[in-house]
Amino acid sequence: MPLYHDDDQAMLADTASGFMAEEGNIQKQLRHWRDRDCPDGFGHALWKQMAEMGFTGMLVAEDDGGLGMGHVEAGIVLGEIGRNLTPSPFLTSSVLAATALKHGSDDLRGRYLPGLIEGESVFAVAIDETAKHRPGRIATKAEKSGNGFKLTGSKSFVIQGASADMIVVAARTSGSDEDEDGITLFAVPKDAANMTQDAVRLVDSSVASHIKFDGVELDGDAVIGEVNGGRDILNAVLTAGRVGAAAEGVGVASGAMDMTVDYLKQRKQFGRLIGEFQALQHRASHLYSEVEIARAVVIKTQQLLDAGAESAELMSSVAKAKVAKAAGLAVKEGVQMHGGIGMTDEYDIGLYMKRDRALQEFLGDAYFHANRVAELSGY
Amino acid sequence: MPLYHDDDQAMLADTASGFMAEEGNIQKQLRHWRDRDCPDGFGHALWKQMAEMGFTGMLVAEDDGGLGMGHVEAGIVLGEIGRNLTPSPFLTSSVLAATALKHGSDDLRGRYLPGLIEGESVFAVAIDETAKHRPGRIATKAEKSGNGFKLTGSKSFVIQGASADMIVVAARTSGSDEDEDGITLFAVPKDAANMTQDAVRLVDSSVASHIKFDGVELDGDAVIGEVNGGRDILNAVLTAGRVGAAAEGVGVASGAMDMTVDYLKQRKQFGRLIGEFQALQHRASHLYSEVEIARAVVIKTQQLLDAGAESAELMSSVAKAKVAKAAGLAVKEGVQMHGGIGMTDEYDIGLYMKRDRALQEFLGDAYFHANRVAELSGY
Amino acid sequence: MSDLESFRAETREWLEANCPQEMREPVRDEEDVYWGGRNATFKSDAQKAWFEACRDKGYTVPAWPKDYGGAGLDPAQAKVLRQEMSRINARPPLSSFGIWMLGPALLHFGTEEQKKHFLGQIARGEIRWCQGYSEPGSGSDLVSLQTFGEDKGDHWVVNGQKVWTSYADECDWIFCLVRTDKTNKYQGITFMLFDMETEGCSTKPIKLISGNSPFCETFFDDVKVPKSYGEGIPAYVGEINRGWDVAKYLLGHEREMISGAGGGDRTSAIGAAMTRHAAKTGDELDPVMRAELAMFDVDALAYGAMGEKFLDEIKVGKAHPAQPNMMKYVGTELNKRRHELMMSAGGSRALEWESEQTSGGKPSRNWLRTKANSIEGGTSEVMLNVISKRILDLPGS
Amino acid sequence: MSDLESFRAETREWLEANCPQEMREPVRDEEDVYWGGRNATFKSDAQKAWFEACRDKGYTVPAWPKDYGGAGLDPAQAKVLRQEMSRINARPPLSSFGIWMLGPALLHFGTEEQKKHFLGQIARGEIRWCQGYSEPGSGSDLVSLQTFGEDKGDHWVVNGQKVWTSYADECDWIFCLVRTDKTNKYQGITFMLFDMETEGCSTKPIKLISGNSPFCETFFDDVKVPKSYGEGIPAYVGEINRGWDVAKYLLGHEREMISGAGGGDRTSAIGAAMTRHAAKTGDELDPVMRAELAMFDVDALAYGAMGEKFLDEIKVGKAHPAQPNMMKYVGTELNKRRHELMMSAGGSRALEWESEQTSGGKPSRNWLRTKANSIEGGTSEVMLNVISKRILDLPGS
Repeated sequence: MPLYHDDDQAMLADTASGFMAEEGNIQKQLRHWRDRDCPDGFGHALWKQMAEMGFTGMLVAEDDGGLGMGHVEAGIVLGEIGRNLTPSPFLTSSVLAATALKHGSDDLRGRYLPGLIEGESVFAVAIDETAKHRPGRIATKAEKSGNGFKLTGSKSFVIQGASADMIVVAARTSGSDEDEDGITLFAVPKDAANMTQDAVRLVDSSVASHIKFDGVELDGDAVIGEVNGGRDILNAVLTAGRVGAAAEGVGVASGAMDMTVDYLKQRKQFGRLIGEFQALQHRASHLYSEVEIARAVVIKTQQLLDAGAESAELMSSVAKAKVAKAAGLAVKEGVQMHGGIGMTDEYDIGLYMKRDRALQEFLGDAYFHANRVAELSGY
Repeated sequence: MPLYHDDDQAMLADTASGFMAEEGNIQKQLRHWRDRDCPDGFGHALWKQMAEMGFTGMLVAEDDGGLGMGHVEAGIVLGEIGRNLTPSPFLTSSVLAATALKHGSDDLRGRYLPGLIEGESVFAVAIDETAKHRPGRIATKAEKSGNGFKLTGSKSFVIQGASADMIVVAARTSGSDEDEDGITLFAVPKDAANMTQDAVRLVDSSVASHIKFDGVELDGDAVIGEVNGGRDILNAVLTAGRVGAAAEGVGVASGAMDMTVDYLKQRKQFGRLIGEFQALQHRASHLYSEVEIARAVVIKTQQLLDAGAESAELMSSVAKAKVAKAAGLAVKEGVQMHGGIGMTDEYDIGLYMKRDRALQEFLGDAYFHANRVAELSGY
Repeated sequence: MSDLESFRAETREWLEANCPQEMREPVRDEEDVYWGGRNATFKSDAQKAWFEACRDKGYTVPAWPKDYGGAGLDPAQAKVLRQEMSRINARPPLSSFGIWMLGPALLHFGTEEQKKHFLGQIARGEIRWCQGYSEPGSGSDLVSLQTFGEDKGDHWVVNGQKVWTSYADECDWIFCLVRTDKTNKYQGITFMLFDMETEGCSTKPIKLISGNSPFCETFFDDVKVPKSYGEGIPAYVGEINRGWDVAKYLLGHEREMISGAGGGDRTSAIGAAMTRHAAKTGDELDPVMRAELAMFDVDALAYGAMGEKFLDEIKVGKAHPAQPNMMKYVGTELNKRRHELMMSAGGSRALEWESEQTSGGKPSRNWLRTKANSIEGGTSEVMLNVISKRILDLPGS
Repeated sequence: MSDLESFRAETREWLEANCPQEMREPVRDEEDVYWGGRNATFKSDAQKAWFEACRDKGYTVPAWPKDYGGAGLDPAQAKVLRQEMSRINARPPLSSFGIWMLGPALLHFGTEEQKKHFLGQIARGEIRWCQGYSEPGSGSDLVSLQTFGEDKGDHWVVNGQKVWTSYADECDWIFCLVRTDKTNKYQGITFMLFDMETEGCSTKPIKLISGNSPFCETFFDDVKVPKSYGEGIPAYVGEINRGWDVAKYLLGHEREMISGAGGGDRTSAIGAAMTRHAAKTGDELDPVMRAELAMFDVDALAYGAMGEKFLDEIKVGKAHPAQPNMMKYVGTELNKRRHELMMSAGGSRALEWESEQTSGGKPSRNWLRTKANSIEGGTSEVMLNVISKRILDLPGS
């Protein structure tokens, strides 16, 4: 498949771009909810609108009422979310949780997917237990208890956990903390007893939870997939999430870069447009190159993932790492080239820097993924 | 002590700079010997002249007939050697071997130091056994044999080994390959039986040996220091050598940088001096900053070493790593900014690149030393 | 015992007696800094006691002459005092743009009466000053400033707008660059001093991406600035229309201060601390991040040596006059990189913006704050231009 | 079976029958490359057999029309042939600046007779061409070239000097930019074709830092170049005085070729191979180097995806016309970094300049060779300028 959008995808891109610029823009969404100190960090009305656009169920199979689209398509929406810094449950609900639910029973799918597709429900995913992403280590325990399980432990950095109607939780049903096997995924409803959330606002105004499970009783039908068979599903969730985060990151990078290049064409210093200064030109051109490459590796990885290629695993880490580097450069150059006003809350460039930072950390930063590239390459 | 040269040191710097520019310059030495395919890779006449200047025995104690100077002074000479790319046995003989011999018996010092001071002798030091610097692993064995020892094993990357009258060899007298203890240093004379050298020319036109010890019989008095007590001496030799190599590296960096900045002021393209292009100006200014910092950390480390400070160990790795980065940048920017002619053998900038490469590798590159900085810092 | 040794002994004794235990803790935030001024309040008795002890001893500005409120220490003594204060982690008794910026300008350009008048107030923490340099249209290109003072004989009428005036909303007086001759770009600026309570002065805080508002926009609407505050006390530093000389001198001084004195935190390695900190919270930093930290530590420790060398050389006039630009460039870029790495090492915990465990988002707010390092006081781009021109002598473009 | 599938089957069969086993090994050095030309000799029977089989089949230039010595394959078929050759590691049967550079220029600008005449010679490997572009005074600023052809009616008399003419000492003919009008900078250059054996042509190899001499200085001393080589065969491409159009077209083509086709080696990860190689010789790469290799592999694999995307887009006209400049910039910088890391991973062994175990210093000579990547065919600086102007639309300075 060629590495550009086909006609349908191009049409979707046009639609998504128009919709997000109109409805999901920084003024209407990010600043709006942030300045109101919104406990969700996003707007439910927009989520509903996204459902009407058909976005929320893109990755859900047609048999389950979704559109049965792939990661290229989801990436198109995520790119626009990134560019507009649109706060929404799309990545966690429609990509991560939706990927987990693909492996769920008819019952689970029937219970949760319609709400997602309608834009009524929000889902979160709880994996990490410390401040750095380390999915190889799952200590939260789910012990057999009657017909079901009892969940004990804690999770951190659960994006939108407090807003979620259901949280996908990776827990250990056998083995020790760092074992590959023995993981089971559970769909935990929001009102589960003995689950407490400590919601904290993050630098990008999103809200994440520290969750404590203090003997949370779950029915057996809360299990997604097989008991002890959760690692593969978790890996699929992680890969989908990383590729999705990378797609959003390219949007963030492009948005920051475009805003900066525009500024270079407007701002005068020493009697010249600052875009005339060759040192800035070269840095802008280098940045452009890095962002283009990030864009390329993301679409390549999306296609591999949609094709079920084995190399999608390696390339998802390449993509996440490359995007982290490119987007990190874009926001740093962006703020520096904006000069003093880049430091003010009034200008949007700083918001890109904040979002980039949170996105970098989500599901593994450039270091984590470069290390994973080495490991998967056998060194 | 302030971090600049005192009056005596400044005078030495003047002398060394004049002498090396006059006698040690690229035309007279490096190109001369290289183009004649000289098997030593350096000129003995210059070595004699360096002795007359008092350089060869700078680090040798006054009681042993030397000048009893410190690493700041040796670094001054090395800086000029670096700037002029002067091939000479100074670093290996007057710094590394001389540091080892400080720990030798009266007999050993009497046997070898006068030749060094006179510029008659050349010494080499044999530590590494594989292609990467890894002094923690010494597999070459010295077994008790009569009153002396029998040496078996091999060494690689022994600079000027084939020209050396004596080679300081680090061998294992007890324990296993990676043990900290159990190392002994030996002064092995050049004509030792059962020692064979395979001399190879390196990219910078210097000559290094792969040495095989096939049961080399040594008298007990060939031991430098105590049997099994060689690790501390070896560490002292390594630290002195690394700081010396860093000092030479700053010279290489400065030479390459100055040549490049001069070129920026002469070469015209698109009707302007290329030094007028802001992108090149900024890169040159960044390079200048890096080279200045490298210079600073080197003199700081030399002073710490001369003062016997414990932190000299850590700082020697900081210095070696920082110089590697700065000098690497200097030669890369140098060749690129020279454009096509920078690629020709006729211009000297490429010679700087070659020398830098060999010097980077000598006694540990930037990666090795950054890693060592982490280890010594406890992480 | 040499004079210096006995001075050290005395100093140690004096500090022991006068520096309260509470004042021997690192500054954690704005709360811990005493800025002085008309409306100043002390955050604790200890802060008050420590400030007053220093003020009375001349130790708010130890190297200034006694006549101007200082202690008249020579450079060697001043160094000893710094060392002894740093040994016990003593906090600065008074922080002030008057000390850092206006003071040096007055010491260099001021009249005797001006010095006595203004420096004394600064030393005693009576007047808090802010700096009026940048304007919305003139960032790096400072000299293009437009704020205009119309000459009305014995006074000027000033109109215009400044931006990035630090804490202007809390300050008493401003030292301010004002154009007084529109026909001469460089020699048409006057370095004026006036009270922020003068009619027509107003300020508006600027909210930064860090969420803090340390800077203001400052507006002058027909502000009447007299030309003199009394016999021998002109309302400007240096000469009328020659304020650019004062500004240039101060910019050099500022870069020197940022680059040299910065010290401490700015030159320190972070790898070990970050690794320990992560371990404490159950994390383990991956090998690639460890490598980045190691590479950073190399640069930080090397820059530390450069800082020492720079200070040593500047003391004896060996440093290139433009070297502060290099120090500022490298130091600020390094500091930005330091905080990027600290954020990475801190992981998701460091992202928290308001939580208690991060004391209200300190890691991320500090990280965002560092982004201004390479903009304020001359951008990195301007520093690189200066190095090119003044040190490398590259041709003008 | 579709047409393409049957073409693939045929091709596979043909290759099986015609590509000798010896020609299915990676090219190790110059010896393994066949350049053709009047004085060409084959290094082996296999090389000869393979070349002749391809020549006869039109596979030295498979996509050129049959009339010009090619096989007339369409893009899809050409891709299949490339894939099948790459599958068995088949070496290129003929390497030639005629194929890479002059051919595309003639195909675009040449007359029918010119094409038949020159392209056929190129396809059959009869004439080896070199390129006369750069001059000592005109590096990146190519259009400032000074070599002058004086109009003498039916011929020019050419005087001047070229530099960086690849293998000029081994080539038969040169395609050469010559100024034919001193009054018009851009529209005063002619793209001439002439025999290097013409009286007055001489060459001098340039020794490079790698120790090799793939380039020459080329001197023209009253070289007489006729304006025509027969009916419809002008001695220049395009029009007289409009050679700059041809040169620009070719530069674009060259960057595209460098950036896109480079493929293989240029986009590959190296960490695993370097680590294995080190282990084989008893070495172990330290953790910081491993991290650098990992960071490199991320960039290399991402660039590989970019290369694919670029080729896909260029095929359908979706790529920005200046995108080859970006590809060239990133690809060459990446390749330099690759060889820096390979040298580091190789350690002291990689420093050997003449030894057997390094096949005569291959690692270090290849490393040095890469330094020209970002200079030849447009420097990285020029590429960045072009991106600024043509893609980002930044104002001219």
